[in-house]
Amino acid sequence: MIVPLEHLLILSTILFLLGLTCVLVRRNLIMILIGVEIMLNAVGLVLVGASAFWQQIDGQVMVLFLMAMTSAEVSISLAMVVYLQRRKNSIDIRSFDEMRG
Amino acid sequence: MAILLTLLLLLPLLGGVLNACLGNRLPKPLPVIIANGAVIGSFLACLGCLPQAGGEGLRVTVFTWLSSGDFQADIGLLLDPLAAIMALMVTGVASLIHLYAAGYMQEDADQTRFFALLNLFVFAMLTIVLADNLLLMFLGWEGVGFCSYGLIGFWYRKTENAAAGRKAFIVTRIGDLFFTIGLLWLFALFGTLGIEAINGRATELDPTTITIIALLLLGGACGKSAQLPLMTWLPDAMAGPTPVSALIHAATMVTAGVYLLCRMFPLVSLSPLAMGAIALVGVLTALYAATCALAQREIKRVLAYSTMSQVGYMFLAVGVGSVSAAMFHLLTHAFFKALLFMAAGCLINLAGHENDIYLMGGMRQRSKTIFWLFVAGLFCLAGAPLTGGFFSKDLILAAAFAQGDLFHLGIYGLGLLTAGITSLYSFRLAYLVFAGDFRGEELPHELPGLMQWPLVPLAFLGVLGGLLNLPHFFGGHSWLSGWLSRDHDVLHLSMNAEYLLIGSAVGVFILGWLIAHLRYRKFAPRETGPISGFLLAGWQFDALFDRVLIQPFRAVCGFCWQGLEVGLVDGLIDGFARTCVAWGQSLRLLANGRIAFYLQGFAWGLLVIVGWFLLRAAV
Amino acid sequence: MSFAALQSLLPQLILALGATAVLMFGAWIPKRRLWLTVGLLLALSAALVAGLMEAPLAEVGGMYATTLYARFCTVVWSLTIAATLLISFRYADLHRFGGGEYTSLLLFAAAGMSLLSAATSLIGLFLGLEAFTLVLYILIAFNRTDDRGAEAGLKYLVFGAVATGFLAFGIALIYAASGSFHFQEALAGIQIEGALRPIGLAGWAMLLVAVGFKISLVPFHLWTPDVYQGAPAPISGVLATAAKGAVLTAFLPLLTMLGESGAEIKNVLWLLAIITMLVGTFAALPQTNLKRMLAYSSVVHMGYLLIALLVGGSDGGQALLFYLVIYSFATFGAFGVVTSFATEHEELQEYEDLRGLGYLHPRRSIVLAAFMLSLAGIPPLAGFFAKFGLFQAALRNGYAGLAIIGVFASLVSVYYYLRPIIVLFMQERSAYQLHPGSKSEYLLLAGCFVAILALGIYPEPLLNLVVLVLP
Amino acid sequence: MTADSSLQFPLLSLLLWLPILGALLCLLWYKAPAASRWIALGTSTAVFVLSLVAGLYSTGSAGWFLYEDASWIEHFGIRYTLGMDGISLLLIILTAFLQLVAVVISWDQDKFSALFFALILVLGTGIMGVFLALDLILFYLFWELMLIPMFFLIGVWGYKRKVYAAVKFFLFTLAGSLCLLLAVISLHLLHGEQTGVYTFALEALQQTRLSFSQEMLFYLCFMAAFAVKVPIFPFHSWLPDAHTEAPVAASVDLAGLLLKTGVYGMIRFAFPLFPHAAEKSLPVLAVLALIGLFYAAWIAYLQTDIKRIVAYSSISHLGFVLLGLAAWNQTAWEGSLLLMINHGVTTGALFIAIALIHKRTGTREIAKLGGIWKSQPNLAAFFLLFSLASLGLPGLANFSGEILILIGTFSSNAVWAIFAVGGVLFSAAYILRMVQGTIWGPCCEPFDKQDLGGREWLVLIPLAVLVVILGCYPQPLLDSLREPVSFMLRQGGQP
Repeated sequence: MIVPLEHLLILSTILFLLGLTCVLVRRNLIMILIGVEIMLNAVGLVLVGASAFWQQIDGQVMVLFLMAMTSAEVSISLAMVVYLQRRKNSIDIRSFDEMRG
Repeated sequence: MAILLTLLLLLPLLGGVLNACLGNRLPKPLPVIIANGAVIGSFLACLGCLPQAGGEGLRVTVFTWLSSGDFQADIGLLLDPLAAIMALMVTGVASLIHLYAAGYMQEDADQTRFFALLNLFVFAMLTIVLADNLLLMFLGWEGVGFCSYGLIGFWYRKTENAAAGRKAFIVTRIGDLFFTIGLLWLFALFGTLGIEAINGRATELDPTTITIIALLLLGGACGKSAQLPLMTWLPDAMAGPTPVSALIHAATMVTAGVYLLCRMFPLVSLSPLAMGAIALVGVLTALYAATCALAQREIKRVLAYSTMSQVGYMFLAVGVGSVSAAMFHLLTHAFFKALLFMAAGCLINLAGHENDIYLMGGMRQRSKTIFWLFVAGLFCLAGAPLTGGFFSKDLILAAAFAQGDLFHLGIYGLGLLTAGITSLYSFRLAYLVFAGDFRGEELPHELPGLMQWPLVPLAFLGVLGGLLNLPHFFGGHSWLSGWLSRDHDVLHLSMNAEYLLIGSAVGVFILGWLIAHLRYRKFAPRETGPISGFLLAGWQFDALFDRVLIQPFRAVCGFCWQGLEVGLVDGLIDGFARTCVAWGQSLRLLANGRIAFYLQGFAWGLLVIVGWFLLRAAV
Repeated sequence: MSFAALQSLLPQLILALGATAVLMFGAWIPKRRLWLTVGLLLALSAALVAGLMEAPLAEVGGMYATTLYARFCTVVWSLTIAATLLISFRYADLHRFGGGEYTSLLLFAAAGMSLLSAATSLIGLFLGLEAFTLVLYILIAFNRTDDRGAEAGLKYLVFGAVATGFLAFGIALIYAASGSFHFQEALAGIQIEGALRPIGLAGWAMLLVAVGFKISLVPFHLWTPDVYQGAPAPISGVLATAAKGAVLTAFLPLLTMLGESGAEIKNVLWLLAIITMLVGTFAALPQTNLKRMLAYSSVVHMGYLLIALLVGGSDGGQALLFYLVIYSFATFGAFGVVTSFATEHEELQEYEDLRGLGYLHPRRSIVLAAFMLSLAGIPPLAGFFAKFGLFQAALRNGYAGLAIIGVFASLVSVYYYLRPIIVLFMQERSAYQLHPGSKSEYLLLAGCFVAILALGIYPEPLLNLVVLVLP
Repeated sequence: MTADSSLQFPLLSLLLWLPILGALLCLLWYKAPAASRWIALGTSTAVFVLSLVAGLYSTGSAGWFLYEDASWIEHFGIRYTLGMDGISLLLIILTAFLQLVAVVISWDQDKFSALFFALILVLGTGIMGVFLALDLILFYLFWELMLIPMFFLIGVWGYKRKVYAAVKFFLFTLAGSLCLLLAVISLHLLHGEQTGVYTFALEALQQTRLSFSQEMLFYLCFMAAFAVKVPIFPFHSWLPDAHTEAPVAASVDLAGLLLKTGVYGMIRFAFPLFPHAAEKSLPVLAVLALIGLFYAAWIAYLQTDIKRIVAYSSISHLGFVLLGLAAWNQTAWEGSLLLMINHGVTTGALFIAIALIHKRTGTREIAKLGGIWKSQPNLAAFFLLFSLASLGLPGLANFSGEILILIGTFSSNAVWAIFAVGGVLFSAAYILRMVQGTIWGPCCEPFDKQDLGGREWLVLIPLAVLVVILGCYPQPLLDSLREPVSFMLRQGGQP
């Protein structure tokens, strides 16, 4: 393995934190979902890297599962975006705080 | 004989219970007949038992009342000479008073309750008299207290009456506390509460213990007998119907304290200190009550204070070691005081339900019979020579005098002074009631025969009561002392001393009469000075106790309730509950519905966990 | 995949394939009750198969176990879903749910949950968890006429997606640390002191965040009340019971395998347990909405269950399973009562609306009261023995501090469990007559009630079963 | 103790489960209120008869003359063990009797009567279970079983502040009970570690070896539960509220029975299990008892609600009972147990009389009451009788217990006894104030002029007779208590 695992991990952690920051900071639902995608991509990076580090196929299998799962999640999320847009004319998460306490 | 003795006790109980449970369902005169029958039956049973009572006495154990561990108390009766003479007096006087009450109460709608309580009272009183152990005696002791409570407040619609009953109950209960402690202590010492056993083994104790126990018993006796300082209830107790005053607050219950001390005399007499205390309490009460009687306006209150005073004499007698003198005075006093009360009841009736003596006067015109009966009673009370009261009081003073030391001479002196005051207030009463013309406006009420003729035997007994224990000096044989097997109570003073004593007694009697004659022969309504006001209010003892005891007590109660209970205990608990809810409310603010905020929760949680791991890794 | 493997996963296959079939045919035959019934039967048959049939393989594909434990969990989740379907008959009519979709989604959820509990590898765990989480995104927002449903769906979606990210990252890190997804080897990664151990621990931290979200531990719990309030009552029931239970049952073996080496993790769990119990309890106190209160109550109960997780081993496992089953009966029953009181426009969940209802609808109110008391742990209802077993296990294994805090929390909790009872029975009647309720609802409520009562008086059968699956 | 318990007729179980059966029947016919009250009456009568039948087995010796033991929850080591000795016999008879009284006095309860009677019956099972259980968890279950019915009885059928009172009652008692539960489990585990046998049986757990600090800790946990129920001084604050707000039947059960379970728990469980700790705690117990005795009496003196006066009087009387326990000798213990029974009867009777007065006048405020004797002499007479018994008039119920306690206490510690005697005075003060404000004084003109009706006579006469009998001839009860009490005292290992 050319790239040391540490570098990979640092990179993907940065990526993950970027995604997380996006989730925490943005108010637009679509941007939040994009943040989540970035987080998941960081995961994929770790998996592939670890797979290479351990000389194993399992990690790559997991990446495939992850991608499949992500696509399912994205489709549901986008359906939700459409639904919310239609109901409330807004996909700003700040407009959804009716229930509290 | 056992049956008879049991009946003696049970008949009044049966009568009382029967009247209490079914009285209201029975046709009209029947409850009265039951009540009277029960008491008279009891009297007859007492007469029947009398021959057996001498010497060791007659005893019956009905059943075991309480038995636990080492402790045992039986329903056990003992009719010894002391008990017999007392029982005879109680049933006899009670019978006459019941008869009188039948007339007195005949128009009262609630008479079954009255007679039920009266019968129960007789039962309780007989229990005190006949009990062979202190616990059973205590049962009677409290029983008379309750009946007294119920009867003082008999006309319950007026709040004062009920309050007077309550006062009587509670004040006497203060005395009972001492009695109870004494009782507990005696059991702890002897392992039994049998009166004879305790008396028999009293000498085993060390003097201090005896003194304390004797003082505790004195405390109990003071409560029931209205002696200083537990005397304030008795004048108020006059709120009850007159027969009640006659029976309970003159003849019987108030003498229970004297009886207790006589009962426990072998124990009590072992402590000179306690004996001195008893004598002192007695003579001070006698003096105190006599002075109060001087200023009273209500006829029954005069008699109430005089009762207190006479019972003080009895205590004095016990205190100077003469049981027979105490019992002698107890008997004569029972006769003449019952007579006085019942006659007073007649007078009140004749005055149109007016009991203020300032509004009487000239009552002789309204009924000659009552006049003579009442005056006979007053003569006994005042200690007119040759009446029963004279002999019994004289014996007590003589017994005090015979002790010879300075303390007892002082007591004798106070007793003599009291005798003078007694004479004074007796004749004040007589003059105010009978002299002159009627000052009130009410017309006389009808006086049924039943209210008059039971007084006659009492008058005879009172006047001739001296024969019971006529001293040798007068040619008698001190029969009562002999019957009580207390021959050593019979005094053998020198002739000079006897003359001196009798002379001074007669002297103070005449002096009192003279002063009364001068001052009260003509009615002059001007007794409103500060001293008479002070005496009228019983030396302001009620106000004093209210200040010193009742108000602080209420303050303590109030503090416990509002301060501790509501403020502290409930406050802490409710405060805890409120704090919990307040925490909940503030935690609730966290869930503010905002997704962004919730996501921050995630971030913080992550931070904490990762931080923790890093911390652990670093260490 | 061999036939034996398929046979071993038969219950899950029944659920998943059945779900697919219902989804497809449901589009053509729009008969709501038919599909609900079919789904019910499928779930029951899955439970039956899982309960009765020995699996030929002990582990399938290195991902899923077919141990008694896994089968037991499958039975429980299948039955929960069956119960959800049963209680939804009238509710689905009221809100005009698409019968086929609703049924199939629930069946998918069941399949996902049973896979999750059976997982022996992190991949299996991830797949099972995501399978039912995805389904729940839809189900929570299933009521299209309700703004709150949409809000709840959104909230769950956002948090679920983020949690998925954490979960995946955690799994990836653990994999990086150990080189394996299989539980046993994956855990070895953090057991050996070395350069890779911090990575493994970081993975665990991520994992805990994700789990914290799923079973709503404080401070990851904030979404819970909102989502429960907005979701359709039967779905809230699933969320509060099976969805959390599946996660817990999946983590139980994981933590047990962790053994001594996971001291750090246990420390964190210990802390989480305490704050979860306390914060949940206090936050539930001022609630005036039944569903929100139940949400906080579920938070508190997850705190209790964390104690069992911490205790671990057979003691902790038995206590956990026993507790979970009884808790599920009571909580699901409570949501069932809310379901049965639902009208076309709203669900009756504010205490204000419940006032005096006990006299209009005595049977359902009494049953609800029983569920509340069971949750509070008052004998003779089963909740008592659940707590008893839990605290006994905790005391036995040296977690006295947690047990005492748990006892304190359950004392305070009594107050908020009593409040619905007070409202129902001890206040002036303000409620109007509601729907008398359907037979299916009564059947389910009666079932839960009887279970709560019977297990409260004689819990021995369930205890024996638990001992059997968790030796 | 007896090996062939399986051969015996399960009288205790029948006694215990009959009310539950009755409750189920009541609920079954919930649409017909008349049916439920007849069922309740029938059940409680049967239970009362059964309790008397159980008395026939009594041998007067110390052991269990009726004993049942069956396996129950093996997994936790919990067994279904019941036993009856002289102490539990008396308490069971008292329970059955007061239950019967409670049913009859609630006869015209028409608000959800089926539920009401069912709850009363369940409560009966709980109370009797407490008096019979010999397995600690079984005991605990019955202990808690008393909670729910009482909570509902107060909360649903109570008066103004019923919810507050009900919740307070529930939380207070539960707080104590949870301490008990923790201690029971810990003790069980400790015993298991020592012997390898995991059990909750009382007799086995008595053999556990404990260090003194362990013993003290467990003892305090046990006492927490019992102290709340009794209630001992600082833990009493639930009682006045609960008593005042409860409907009459619940008040009767609360005062007459529930409070007794606390004392019973002490003598049956806390003292024998932890004798050394108990010995150390006796002075504290006595001081708390005395504080409660005076404190409650003083507060009672100022109350304006007559039901509240009686409620506080309960605390005061239970202080007496507790003092007897602290004195730790035969006479005092017998006195305590006797006073418990006496207090059950008198206070129950007082609550009934107050309820009847309340029904006629619509108020319980002293200021608004008065002169009841005029309009309802019979009712007033009963009220007076029960009040007198409550203030400890000799010859009526409470006195016999109190005097034995005093005698026993005096021989253990004279100072305690002397203080306690003082308490008697204050009970007279508040009781007489209550009597005065209620039956004497000017009339308050009740809107219902009716004196006692047939059913009310039926309830009050037996109570009155009992009050007198317990005062005059309590010896049979003392005989039944003698051997068990002396056995327990020996077991405690005290001087």
